[in-house]
Amino acid sequence: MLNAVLFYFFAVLAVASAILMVTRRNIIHGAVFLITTLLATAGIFLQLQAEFLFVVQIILYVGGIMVLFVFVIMLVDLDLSLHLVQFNRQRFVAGALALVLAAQVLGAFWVSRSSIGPGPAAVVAPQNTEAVGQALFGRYMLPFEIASILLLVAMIGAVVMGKRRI
Amino acid sequence: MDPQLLSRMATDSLFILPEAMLALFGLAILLTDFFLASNQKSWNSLTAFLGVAFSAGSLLEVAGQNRTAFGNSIVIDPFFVFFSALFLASTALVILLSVRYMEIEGEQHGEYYALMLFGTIGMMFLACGNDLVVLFVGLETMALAFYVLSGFLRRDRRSNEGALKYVLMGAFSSGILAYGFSILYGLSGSTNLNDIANAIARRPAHDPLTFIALATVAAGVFFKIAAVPFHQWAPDVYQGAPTTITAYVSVASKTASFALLLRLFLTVFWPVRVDWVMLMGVVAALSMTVGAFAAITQTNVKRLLAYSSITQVGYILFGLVGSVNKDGSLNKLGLEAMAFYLLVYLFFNTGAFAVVIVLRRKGVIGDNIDDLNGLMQRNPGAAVLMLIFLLSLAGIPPTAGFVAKLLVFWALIQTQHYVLAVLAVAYILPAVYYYFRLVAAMWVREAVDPVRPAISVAQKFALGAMAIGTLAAGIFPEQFVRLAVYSILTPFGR
Amino acid sequence: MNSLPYVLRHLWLIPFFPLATAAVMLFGRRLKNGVVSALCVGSVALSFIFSVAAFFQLLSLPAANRIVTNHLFDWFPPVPYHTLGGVLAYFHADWGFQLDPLSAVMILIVTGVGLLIHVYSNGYMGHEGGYYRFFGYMNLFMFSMLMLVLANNLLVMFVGWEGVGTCSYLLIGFYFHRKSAADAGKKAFIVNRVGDAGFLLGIFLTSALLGTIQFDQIGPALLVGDFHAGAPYITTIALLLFIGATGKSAQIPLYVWLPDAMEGPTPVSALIHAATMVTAGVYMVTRMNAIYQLAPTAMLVVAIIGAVTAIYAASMGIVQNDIKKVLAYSTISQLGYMFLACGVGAFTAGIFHLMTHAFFKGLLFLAAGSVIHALSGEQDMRKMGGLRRKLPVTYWTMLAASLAIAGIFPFAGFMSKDLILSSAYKKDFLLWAIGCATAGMTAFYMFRLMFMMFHGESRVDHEVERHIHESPRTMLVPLVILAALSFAGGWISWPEILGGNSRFIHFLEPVIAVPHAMRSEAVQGVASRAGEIGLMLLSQGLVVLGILFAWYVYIKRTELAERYAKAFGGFYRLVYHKYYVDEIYDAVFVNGAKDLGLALGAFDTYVIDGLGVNGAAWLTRFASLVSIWWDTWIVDGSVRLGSRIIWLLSYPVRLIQDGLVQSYMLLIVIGLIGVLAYYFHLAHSVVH
Amino acid sequence: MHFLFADNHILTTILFTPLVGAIILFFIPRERGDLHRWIGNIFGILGLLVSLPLIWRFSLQPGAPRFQFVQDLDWIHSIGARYSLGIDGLSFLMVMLTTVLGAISILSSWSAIRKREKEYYILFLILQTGMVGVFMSLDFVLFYVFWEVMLVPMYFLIGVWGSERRLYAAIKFFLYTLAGSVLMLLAILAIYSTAHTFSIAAILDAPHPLFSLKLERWLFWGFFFAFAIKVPMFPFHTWLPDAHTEAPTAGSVVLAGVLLKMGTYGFLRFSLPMFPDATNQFRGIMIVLSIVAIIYGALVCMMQKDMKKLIAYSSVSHMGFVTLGIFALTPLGLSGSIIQQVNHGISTGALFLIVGVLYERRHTRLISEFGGLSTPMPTFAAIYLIVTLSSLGMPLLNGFVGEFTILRGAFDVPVYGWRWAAWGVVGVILGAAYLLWLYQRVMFGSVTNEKNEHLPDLNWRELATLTPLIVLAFWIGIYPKPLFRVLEGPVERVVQVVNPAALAASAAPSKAPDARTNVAQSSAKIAAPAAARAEVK
Amino acid sequence: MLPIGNYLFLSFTLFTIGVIGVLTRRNVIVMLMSIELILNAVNINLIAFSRYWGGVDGQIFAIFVITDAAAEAAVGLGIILAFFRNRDTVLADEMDLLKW
Repeated sequence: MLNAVLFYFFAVLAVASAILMVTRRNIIHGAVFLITTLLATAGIFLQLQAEFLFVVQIILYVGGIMVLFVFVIMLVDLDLSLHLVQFNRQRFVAGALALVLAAQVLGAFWVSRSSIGPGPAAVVAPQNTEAVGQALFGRYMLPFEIASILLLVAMIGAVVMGKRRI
Repeated sequence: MDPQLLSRMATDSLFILPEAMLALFGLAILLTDFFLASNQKSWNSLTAFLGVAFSAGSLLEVAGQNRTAFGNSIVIDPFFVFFSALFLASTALVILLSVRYMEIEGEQHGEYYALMLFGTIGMMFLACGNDLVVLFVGLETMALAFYVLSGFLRRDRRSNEGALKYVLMGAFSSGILAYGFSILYGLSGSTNLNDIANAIARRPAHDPLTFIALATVAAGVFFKIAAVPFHQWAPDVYQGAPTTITAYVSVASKTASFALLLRLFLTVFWPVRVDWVMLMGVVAALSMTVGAFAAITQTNVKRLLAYSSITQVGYILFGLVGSVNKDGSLNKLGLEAMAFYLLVYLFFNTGAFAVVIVLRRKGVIGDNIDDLNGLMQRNPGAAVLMLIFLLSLAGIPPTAGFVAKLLVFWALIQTQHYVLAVLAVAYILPAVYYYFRLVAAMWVREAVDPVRPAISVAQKFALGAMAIGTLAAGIFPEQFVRLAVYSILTPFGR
Repeated sequence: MNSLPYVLRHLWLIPFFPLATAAVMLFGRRLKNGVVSALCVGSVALSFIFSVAAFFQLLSLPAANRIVTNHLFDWFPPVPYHTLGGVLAYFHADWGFQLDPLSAVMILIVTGVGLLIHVYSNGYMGHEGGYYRFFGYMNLFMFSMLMLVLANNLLVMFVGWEGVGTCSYLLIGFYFHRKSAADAGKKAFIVNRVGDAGFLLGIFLTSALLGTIQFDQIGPALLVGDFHAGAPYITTIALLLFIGATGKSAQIPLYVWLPDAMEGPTPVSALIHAATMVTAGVYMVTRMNAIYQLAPTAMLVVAIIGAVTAIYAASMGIVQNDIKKVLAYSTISQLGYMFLACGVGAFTAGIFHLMTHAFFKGLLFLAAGSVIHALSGEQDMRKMGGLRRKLPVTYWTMLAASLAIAGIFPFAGFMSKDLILSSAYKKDFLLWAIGCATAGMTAFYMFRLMFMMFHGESRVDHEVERHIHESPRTMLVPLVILAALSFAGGWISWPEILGGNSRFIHFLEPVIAVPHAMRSEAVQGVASRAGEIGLMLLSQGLVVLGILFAWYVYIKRTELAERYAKAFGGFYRLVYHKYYVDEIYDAVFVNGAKDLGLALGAFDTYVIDGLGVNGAAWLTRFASLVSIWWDTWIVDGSVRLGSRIIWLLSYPVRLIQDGLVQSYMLLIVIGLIGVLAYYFHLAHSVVH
Repeated sequence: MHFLFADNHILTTILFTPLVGAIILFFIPRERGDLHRWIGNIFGILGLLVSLPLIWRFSLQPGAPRFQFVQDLDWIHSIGARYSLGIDGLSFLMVMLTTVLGAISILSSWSAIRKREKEYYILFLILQTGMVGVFMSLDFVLFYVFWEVMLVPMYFLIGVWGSERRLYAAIKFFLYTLAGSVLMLLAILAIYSTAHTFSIAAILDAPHPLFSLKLERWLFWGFFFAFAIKVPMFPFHTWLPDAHTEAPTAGSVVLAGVLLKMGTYGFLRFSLPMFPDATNQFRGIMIVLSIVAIIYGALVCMMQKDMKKLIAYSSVSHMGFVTLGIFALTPLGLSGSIIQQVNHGISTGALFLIVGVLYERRHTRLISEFGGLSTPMPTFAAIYLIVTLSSLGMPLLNGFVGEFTILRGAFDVPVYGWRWAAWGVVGVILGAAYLLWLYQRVMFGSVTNEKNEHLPDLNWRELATLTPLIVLAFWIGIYPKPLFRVLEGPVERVVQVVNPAALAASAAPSKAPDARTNVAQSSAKIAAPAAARAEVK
Repeated sequence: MLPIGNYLFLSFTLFTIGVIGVLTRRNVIVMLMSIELILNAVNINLIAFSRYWGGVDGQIFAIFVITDAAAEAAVGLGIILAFFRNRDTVLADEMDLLKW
């Protein structure tokens, strides 16, 4: 019961702020609504008993990525883009098609809801954080290593692109 | 952390030695780069080349193995070795071509080479990954490296624009791909490809969830290999990026994405092969059509080659189409064709771009068809090589491209895709038409500026190597075919 | 075979000599005229000697086996095929020669007259350029003609057949700087080619039907196949071959080339267009008589064509003013006689007339040539007259020839012509009547010619008149010899009714394998002696009348000519313009072909190239960028359509690759939707 | 030396001699134009010389194997393609024709080509190798490789050394030919998927029928386009005038002399013996196309203003004769058509050389520019005359032998044959017309254009190029027996498969042949293999 | 937990919103943000499924996805900066130098 309430609360919050995010004229507002969405998602993670992810989500996204965004938004002068049309020429057809896509996929989920029943989820999730750590430094050590390269690349890239002259 | 796990890790880590080497040298470049004066930056290329060499050497160590490592998250098999070798070769070639080019561009930086090496790491993990996570991370590593590289000429507006388009679309498509991956995980509860394959095999026929996964994953992969209708980034990025990187993207990243595609579709989606063969066929046909028609009126060589490489993708995909018989059984020839095609594609496609690269000089970008005019007088060697590469792209004997196309057609015939076969051969004609516009410019037209392009030793070496490869694989393809067969059929021969 | 005397074993030598010299003449530019004439005349003389030898050695053989065949070497080796009878046969042809009375006579005529004319040409062409070329062609012609008559199968005969045609083309066009000459040559060749087409088909059908094309095997093959007279295939063969004959021997409808052929040097006209080549048709028909006699219909056609041609050509001869043109038409009409003879089955008579005609027509041309020579190239009779005294030898010899061609007793012409008429009479009265009429007209125009040239007062321009001179001896000797022959040449076959024994005819008998069916009244059917005589006198009377009329019109009352011309104005003009046949042919065939060619050429450029090929190319050629390529396309025609197509098709690509990243992404989404739709359709279709 | 000329190596020697020359030239600096000329010519002649031993070593014994001088090595094992060469009578003639014409045309370029000699001679020698290879190869893949390899140098010969619209002509030639050959490639693969071999010899020897009738039809058309375009047959001929006209003299010579023969060679080597039933079915269409080509080509010739274009269209007409002979399917027709191929190579080659002579002197090909050339150039006139006569089928010269045999062979075909022959004869007449007209317009008349007054006559080199052709013309015209002997075997083999009735001791008696019997025969011909097929499956 | 379907619905709704944002907003930064939204949707899927299967693989995967999102954001914004320097705009439909 509580589960349901939590879920629906966060879900509605997430969707609503997402919609606002893509519709706001002011980018800063958009960023803020994105943050809201992400926080709502984090809530859903919590509701799914993924505490570790809940934390990661908040720290990384809200704390990291969004800061980055705001920086950039500040760098590219705002007022210029404020009084412009925020949507491009193809907005209607694009929106329509996106909804078509949604209809397709959601419809698919609907028809196949039977084939993904309650599943074995009776088992209660293991001690989350510990299990995640185990996995991350056990089976998933290799991706972890690669991820370090990935971040290195991202760093170099950001530096190369961001600096005026290297 | 039980010690026995650790020891297993230790032994396993031998199998990622090639990647490790690259990482090592990549970091080395980043470090040494600080100590190099701006006119000595080209030494970085040497480091990078050494890195590739060492990686290749350690790759030989693991060659011939056929096992999994890191808890079944990567497989060390001929397929991996084969493709890694391709990536390394391509990287080496591009490094050789880059030195002088970046010199002229005035963008001679350590980061450039480091990123290439890191990108290569991502590709190699794409080739060996047997786990969604590994594949995803590897793919992103490669992608990010390429985003940056394609935008490396920061002062060039085209380069910026290409890079921005690339990164936006790339991120978008990888989002779609990731969504597909998440569904795959949802279907199986595991990120291991084999488990997923079994899970999918157990799904009811024509299961919508599987289809959603299939569609989204396919969309992501098609984007990476630039197949119609997911191709549109390619011409713009190819034209904008530094030509060396254009060559790199069009060969290395494409080959890597094909490796990913093969892994996924030959393991995970193999149970539903009859459902995707048609899809592949249509996409391939579309790629050929759009590529061919669009290429005809291009005046920019890089853009033309971009469209032509879209056409090439069509041919390669036809190989995949030709590897599934009407009754759903595997037709080995199709896979051979694909592997061989990818192998020789490295030679002639890089080669074609290489000639454009050597035409670059101060003040002249050299990527207009008119810049080729009279090349036969100005630099016969380059003209002849370009001829060889273009013939190979068009599939005229005695070049590698002919054998490759021959195998593809043959596979199609064997699997009774007659219409597709006719289509495939029909599109040779427009191909010849637009390739020979370049040939005509080089051989027949008179030069507008009689400047003879200077070619550095490294570039000469690279060009020569690719030409020899193209001809050798065209006249005596036996060994190449054997190699392709061995490396693709060992894991997927069934 | 070795028992045979030398010449009969080496018949190939006879044509060989002229060929050799002709070959030499290829490089004759450096040779002196003396050497050239020595070589060429010498070679012809040699082959004449050999022919004489061959002739007598043939005579020495018993009449039964007077057929000698030499086999030189294979030409077409055997290749299997099925005859129309379905029998497996082998088509082959070898370089083989056959000497029998017929060919013996022919080679004598060819080499003999040829020799004389060569000698004559020495003088005539003396001051012409390209001397070596002329004699080279002449010898080549001798070679071809001898091949034609000596051939032992249709194919080798065809070699000669084409060869003479080519040589006549070359010799007519000898004055190649005159356009008219060149045109005439071409016309001759192509009209001949039309005939040859028939001949070729005839050969095909012969071999397809009989399984052989060898003369000495055709007869047996006919017996084996026991074809009844009038078998359709036989008739077809006969007619096809006859088409060839009409071409070569200038019969209706293919006679048009001969008058123009007079453009050539006069000796050529004498040799080729009077004495020898044009008679090839007659020879061929006679050679194939075995077939013809099995085809009554064909025979009738031959006879009618011959008769009609005879009178038709004669009528045109009357009104011509150019000497050579007159002679040309008379040649045509005489050839008509010969075919008439063959047509009525009197092949031997045909050959006989062929021989005598060779004499007097050759002579006529040569004499005319010497006149033209004397008048430095003047050919128009209206600019002549009263030359009798200035050119006595020419006059007398030409007179003899005219009497001969008119057929006055006892000239050679009489013998042969009378033989023809009598056999025609036996066959069909109408044919005979036409023959007689023709004889009268012949007499008329011949003597019109004589009178206008030699009698009356001179109408020659004065500066020409000053240096009129009798021709050199080299030209006169042949004239004299030929005159003698035209006078006495016919006596070798003095008709029986006049107490002779037509030796010549009997000599030729064995060649004419008359099947029993028709033997009865072929040649010597017996009409009443009185009747024969009567006919003879009748024709003689007509001839004399003709001569007198000519005398009356052109000597006695010269103004009459114009008056008649006016009186029959329309008809006169019609005849004078040769019934406008040339114009008709031009309009119908020549221009027709040209226009068609033009039309097809256009079709090529615009339809096939334009739509079929470049259209396809255009489809793949999207944007209509302005470039040199594009110009070439424009040049290639039907652009408007093409550019439209391209513009339309280039649109989509521009549309999708518009450079806007979001529209690219939109396409990605569309693709995704498409794929999903495809799959859900798949699933859906399976579910239901 | 002996090794090179051993029976199983000589073909390889012939094949690669020109290529060796090309490679040598490759290493000579481009400035040394004269050196390139010399070496190019030396290897051109050498290519001819090494091929001469075939003439006396080629065995005509009845017992001789179908293909001689066979060399068979492993090439692409995993595909099953082999490097196997060998020649029978047919390819023997073609190879000789190629080497002769190759040498001659290289010699003819001596003074005609004065720019970029290096590329020119290299490309020409490569082209030479390609052409020889097509006629020699006994493996489908090898055959196809040579078939296409040849296109590229030809493209350049036209495109670089051609005249005004050369680029257009070159690409048109390339695309046209390619369009046909790619379909052939599919057909080849389809053959493999049934016969499981690429070996031409094996498929030829395989018991007929090897393919189902349906498949045969497809294969027939697959090959047809490749060959019909090369020949070229009627609707596919429009590339020819452009290519011929724009190409340099030597290029036109080999185009007309050799490249066109590949189409007809293909028909004889593949279409007829491998797909006999399909051939019999579509024979009618083929014949009609041939006849149309004959008449059409001749008529178009009439109105040409450009000498080369005229000769090009005359090739269309002459090749029409060849295809007519081929699809007459009678021994006479086939052997005639093969001989006519050789003849066409000789005569048309010579004609192009002659135009080249004029072009070198006046740099124009317009007929109207000339006239009365007999006066300044008598030797030229004589030779040109002989060539013209040989081309229009004058007896004693080669043209006649071919055309006569073809028409004679066509005539044998029951019911329809005589009509075909009649049309062919019409073509002969027209041929005479346009060729003589050309000759007259160029050579006769008085010299109107003062530029022509002092044209030099043929020099020794031009004579050297033309004389051999004329000698050959006379030889074939007078004593073609050796050719027939050489062809006996191949022709009989082909006819044996495609039209056995033609060799039967006695055909169905059709003294008054009518359509019904013929239909009956043909239907029987179709039915029998069908039955055979039944038990094959 | 609730039936998995709910999470799928939610995640794809977010996904769709993200797609709409990417396709329609002219500002590239917003496009980038929308892409983040898409990746976020993916994460919801992964977490939900990992809860559904009772393992942590999904969560691990999600961690990597987040990492990747961060990396992409960094690089993307860097490139946007470079672009902005040269072109003085961040509007997607004003970058059409490269087309056709």
